[in-house]
Amino acid sequence: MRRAMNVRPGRGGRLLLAIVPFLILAAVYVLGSAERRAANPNDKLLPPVSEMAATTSRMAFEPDKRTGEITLVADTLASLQRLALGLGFATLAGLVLGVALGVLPVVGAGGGALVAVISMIPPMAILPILFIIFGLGELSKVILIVIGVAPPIVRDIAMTVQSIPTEQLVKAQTLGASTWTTIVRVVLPQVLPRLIELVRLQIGPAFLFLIAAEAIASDSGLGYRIFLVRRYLAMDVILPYVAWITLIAFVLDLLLARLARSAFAWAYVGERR
Amino acid sequence: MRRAMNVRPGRGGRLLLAIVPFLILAAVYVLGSAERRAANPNDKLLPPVSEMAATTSRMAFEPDKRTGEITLVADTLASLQRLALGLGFATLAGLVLGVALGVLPVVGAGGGALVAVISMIPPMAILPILFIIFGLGELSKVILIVIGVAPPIVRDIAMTVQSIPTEQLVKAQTLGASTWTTIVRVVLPQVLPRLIELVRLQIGPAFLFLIAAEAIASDSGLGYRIFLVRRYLAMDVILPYVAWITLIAFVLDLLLARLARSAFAWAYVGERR
Amino acid sequence: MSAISVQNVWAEFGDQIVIENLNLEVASGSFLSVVGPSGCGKSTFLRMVLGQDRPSRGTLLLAGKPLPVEPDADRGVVFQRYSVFPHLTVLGNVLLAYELGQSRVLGRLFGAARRRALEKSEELVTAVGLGPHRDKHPSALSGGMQQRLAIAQALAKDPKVLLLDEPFGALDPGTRAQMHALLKPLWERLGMTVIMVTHDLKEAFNLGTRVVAFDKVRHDPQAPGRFGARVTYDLDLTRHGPVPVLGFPKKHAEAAR
Amino acid sequence: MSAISVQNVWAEFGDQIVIENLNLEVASGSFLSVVGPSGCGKSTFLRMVLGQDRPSRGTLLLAGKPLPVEPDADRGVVFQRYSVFPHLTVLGNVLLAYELGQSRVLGRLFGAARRRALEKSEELVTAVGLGPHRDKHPSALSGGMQQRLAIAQALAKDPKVLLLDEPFGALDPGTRAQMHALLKPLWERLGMTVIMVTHDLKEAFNLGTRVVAFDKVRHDPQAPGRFGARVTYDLDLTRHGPVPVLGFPKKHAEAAR
Amino acid sequence: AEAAPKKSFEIAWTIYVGWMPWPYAADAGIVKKWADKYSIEIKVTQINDYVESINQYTAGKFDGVTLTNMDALTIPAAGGVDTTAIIVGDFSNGNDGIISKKAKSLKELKGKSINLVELSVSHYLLARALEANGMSEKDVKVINTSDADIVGAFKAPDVEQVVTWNPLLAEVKAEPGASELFDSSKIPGEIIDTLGVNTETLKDNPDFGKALAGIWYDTMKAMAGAGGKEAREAMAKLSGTDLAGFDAQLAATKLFSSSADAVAFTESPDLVKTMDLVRSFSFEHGLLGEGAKSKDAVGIAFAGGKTLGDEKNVKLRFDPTFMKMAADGKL
Ligand SMILES: Nc1ncnc2c1ncn2[C@@H]1O[C@H](COP(=O)(O)OP(=O)(O)OP(=O)(O)O)[C@@H](O)[C@H]1O
Ligand SMILES: Nc1ncnc2c1ncn2[C@@H]1O[C@H](COP(=O)(O)OP(=O)(O)OP(=O)(O)O)[C@@H](O)[C@H]1O
Ligand SMILES: [Mg+2]
Ligand SMILES: [Mg+2]
Repeated sequence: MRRAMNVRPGRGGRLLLAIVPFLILAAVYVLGSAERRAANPNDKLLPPVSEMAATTSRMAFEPDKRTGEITLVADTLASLQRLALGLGFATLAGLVLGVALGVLPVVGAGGGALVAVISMIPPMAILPILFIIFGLGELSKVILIVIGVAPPIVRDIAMTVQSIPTEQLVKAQTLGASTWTTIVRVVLPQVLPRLIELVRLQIGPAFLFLIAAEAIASDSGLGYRIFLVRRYLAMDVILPYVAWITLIAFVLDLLLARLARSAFAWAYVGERR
Repeated sequence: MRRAMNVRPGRGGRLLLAIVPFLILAAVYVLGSAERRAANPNDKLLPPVSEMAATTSRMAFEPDKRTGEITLVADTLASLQRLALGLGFATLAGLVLGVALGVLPVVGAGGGALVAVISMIPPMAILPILFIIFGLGELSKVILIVIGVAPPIVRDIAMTVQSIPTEQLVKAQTLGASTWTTIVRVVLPQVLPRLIELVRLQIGPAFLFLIAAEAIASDSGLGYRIFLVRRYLAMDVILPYVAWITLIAFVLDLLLARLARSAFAWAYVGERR
Repeated sequence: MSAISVQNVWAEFGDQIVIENLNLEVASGSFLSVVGPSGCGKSTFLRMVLGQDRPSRGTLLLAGKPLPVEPDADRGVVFQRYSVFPHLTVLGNVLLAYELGQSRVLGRLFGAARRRALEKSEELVTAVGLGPHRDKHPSALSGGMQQRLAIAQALAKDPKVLLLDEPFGALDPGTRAQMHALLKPLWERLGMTVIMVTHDLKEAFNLGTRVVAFDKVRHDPQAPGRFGARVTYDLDLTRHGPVPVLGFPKKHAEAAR
Repeated sequence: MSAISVQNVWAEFGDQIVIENLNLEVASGSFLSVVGPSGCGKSTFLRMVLGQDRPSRGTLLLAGKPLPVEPDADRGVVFQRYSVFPHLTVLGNVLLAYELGQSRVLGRLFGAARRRALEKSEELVTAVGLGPHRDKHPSALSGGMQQRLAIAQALAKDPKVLLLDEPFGALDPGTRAQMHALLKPLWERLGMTVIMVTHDLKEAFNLGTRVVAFDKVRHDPQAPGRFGARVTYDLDLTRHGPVPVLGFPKKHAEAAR
Repeated sequence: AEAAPKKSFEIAWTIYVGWMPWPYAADAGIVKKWADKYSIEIKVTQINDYVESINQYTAGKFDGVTLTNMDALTIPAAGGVDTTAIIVGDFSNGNDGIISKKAKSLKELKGKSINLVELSVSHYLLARALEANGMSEKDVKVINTSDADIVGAFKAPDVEQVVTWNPLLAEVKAEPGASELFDSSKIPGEIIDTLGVNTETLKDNPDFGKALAGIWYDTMKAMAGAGGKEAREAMAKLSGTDLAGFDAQLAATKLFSSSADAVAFTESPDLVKTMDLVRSFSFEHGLLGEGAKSKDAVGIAFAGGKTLGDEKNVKLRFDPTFMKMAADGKL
């Protein structure tokens, strides 16, 4: 008997193993839905798959009568734009601030506590303030994402920078590097893979904040739609929308993972599997 | 001129640098508040510090007329209990699942994709389902925190496990370790410092989900209060509560950081500052 | 019996051939020194004997039976790096070797068993010259001291086969001599089969009963990965009488390259 | 001129005294080998000369002036580990040495300047025997090859003072000889002052014009950190005529310990 | 107090049966027609979250907002933003209700917990219902529940009763076994839906008020007249339901389709009584703010110069002037 830790499934086995849990979940849902429908034919909570499919196809392919737009497409585009702006700004801010905090002891001392405190402020709680400062337009939605997502990126990037062996920073200086060129040529390239990893980790929270912002003030977007129909518990809309959001997030995650592995192959050589 | 990266402030300098940004923020608030008050003496948006202090002292020291409890204390206790349960379960689940995913290739293959997908589901969007399954009481609030916070912990712990040099796992096996004892004596102790770090990173999100859960259905708690008084824009309550939450989160963070550094001193030897 | 038999073994990483059709019979109880230029696949060979890597082709036998395909307590190892546990003190690292073998549930010993293991651990720690550092964590040790610890840890298991990957590469000559003096009697007493990779020819000849050199026989400058290493030199020192201790005949060294 | 003067220098980490009142005059252009037992503070001494650590007491002078308190291009270094950049290829690592010095804004060279730097880098890479590996990342290199790369990188800057911390510790003898052959003429041609920490006495005597040994003179078994290391042996090899290349008188080695 | 005449105005609305005429008017060009008549611009903006829309108005981002009489008192007025209810559109006449899965009468609620949006008109309705049955709020346990989740909450096993408004009320009522214990038709005229406008803006720009009144009663006509069905269908669509659902909600709403009725309601002394009840409730629940020493802290002015509370601090005004102009055809 080999030790469990040494049992490595082959390619086919891994694929199979990855799929099985999803199949189980799907089966549980179908059974639960059927049961509730049997008890109450009007049950809205766990609509059967057929009903969700019908709703989805209506939202994804038929233009809305009033606006003439295809609802799902319009919602997705609106949300993705906000998400991209929010995540983009947050990533940029996170990188710049994180590197500054990590490389420059003076900035680290001055900003470290501030960032630590800011990252602890629950963004939802200050949402009313944000809306009042930035209005109810696109800006406040993007800002909420930035406020929610940037602080953890800043803190983690700062930590990543500090985990670069001192030897390397010293070596760079002996090669004639200034603080700036050390950052540009030594610190930044080594931090980028982690940055992508962080963006991946923040996709979930970013969607969370996006949905929260869209729930309160918006006229389009995935979160807007979910909260609009949530009042009527229209799970036949909510569940496909949640699945769609999850799929988008998952694909984004996958793309970023691919990007990181192709752009920064050197950082992934040590991976065991 | 020394390079900026080599300029290290002394003890006093670091303290000063840490305080200055907070003073600036406070000054900006006081000025803004004074300006708004000058325009509208009843302005609720940026109440002066004196007013917030009065409200705070009333909520923190005088028993509520209706319930006889001291509001702030009751809210804090209710919230902290939920937070502790939620974070506790999430941490435990994160550790167990993360280690299993990281150490056992079969579990990694089977659960990796599932956890990745689950971590992408926006927890807020599936709240109605949680209500039905777990009711509207304490349980569903704790579960929301667990669902929101556990997946990132699982994923990160799995990554941490995978970054332990293969040499060590091989070495443990040559010392006669089984998979289980490798986990107990080699993997777990090396993962614990990161676990504490992760809990620290998740304090923010945990508060976020706590507040969201309390906003939706509750009769006590910090988030409950904030969303209740939001109804009449009582910023003199909201701002001190936000500050209080931030303080609690910050102190928790600090305590965990201390704990990690005293319990796992070996993991922090490499720290440069 | 712990003879190792290497039959037509290849090691390939994608396109790159590292070891090419290796054949080697290592007698039970012998001390095999492996030398060769940097990057020629010595560590790769060691990993295969250990059960950590599997050869892409060929067979490895231990005492006539296929080599267990995963590492076990019969084969001890000291790697070039990362082979001590950063979360344990010096003493804890050695103690762990006893605990892992004896306690299957907690991986920890208590009471008398622990005291006995602790005594043995302390002996070993002192033997490798880490006595005054027994309560330090590896990160507080210099590179050399870390390797000494790793050696003590591996020896604690009295393994049948001991695999060493440049274990003494980072030690200063005095400590190195101490380690030799510790390792050699142990090897003789326990009848371990030892395979040691080293860059130091003197050491190879000093400790080994047999020295093999790995190297590429053919070389394609356009495609460095095209051809792998083989055994280019194989010297049984037992046949030549006592091994020179303070130096060795220059022709050996040159022949071995 | 690049004479180094070490005056009453102490290195203390909290309670632990690592170096105790060190005094040393290193002549400009000399090659100083530093030997000593593991953990005695050789690396600590090197870090102080480099400007990375500051002595807890005492003064360090370079050419009569206080030593710049931070590392600069005048003092090259090769560490025991971590001194190559994992995100750059072999060639990129060496090229970086030229780019960092010449391009203050982007840290990158373009056009003709880049071609010139590339040429010089390729020369160096080939000289240290990494020609076939020029496009690999450090993680794909064996430990020895990584160190060779680090040496090439440091040499690229033609530093006035070159500090080496066991740079050849992980190299096999053949490559080590190549590195010696590369380093020695460079040192002679450029008039660098070299301080090299090594565990290999033969190497110390082979390359150095002067060998000093660090060791603790006093020792308190109850408190290992109570006393620090000092220079216990100091030998100027230039005074004794040609340095033995293939071996060295046994009494030197023993006296140095 | 900027007297510079404004040219463009923005009002915010949220989905509720009594406010659906506003988006319809915007879509149907009625808003543009009246704005053009007074050469101003009026933008009608939807906000998802009701409280947020009032907060935004209070912070000065909007010139007017759709809100209830109670929220007008507790949010903008208590926050020092002088607000005029220039259009009293309707009152809830069954649109708010208390629903229970088990209880058949209010008396049975003693000691039970009730999920509702705390401090909202639902809360007020509950307080009035308990009062009418000789109980007080102390006899029950109130659990604050967000309006977006009240329908889902009612499906949870541990939730037995909720207080809510339409269209959520209809959803909850449809649940098997649900029964309505009390509704707003038993306290007619107490939950009033209005359009509140910043008093200062209105004073400086009476044309804005005239245009709003014109828009509103034009829309009322459109809803009632021959094309009424079409208008109601559009409103139903906008509020996420169908004509039948919308008509059912309308049936529970006393919509003042004629301006004369609205004027009469606004001028009636009953409104003063209602507002006294509302301000008592608000003060007891701390809604008038930290500085309020009594329920008199915020003054309320009515038609004909009547006031309640602090006359020097009148912040909420029920002003039938513009509705009267509409009734008199003077717009
Ligand atoms: N996992 C791997 N993937 C790809 N190539 C590898 C891998 N492991 C080793 N190699 C390659 O195999 C060759 C031999 O590596 P190995 O570490 O066995 O050399 P070595 O003889 O131990 O060298 P050194 O004496 O410097 O330690 C190297 O060229 C290396 O690039
Ligand atoms: N940052 C530090 N904090 C505390 N102790 C340290 C630190 N750096 C070094 N030491 C201690 O100083 C002593 C000397 O370390 P150093 O690395 O200089 O030794 P070395 O002579 O280079 O050893 P080796 O030959 O094994 O590399 C060691 O005992 C070590 O524990
Ligand atoms: Mg090797
Ligand atoms: Mg050293």
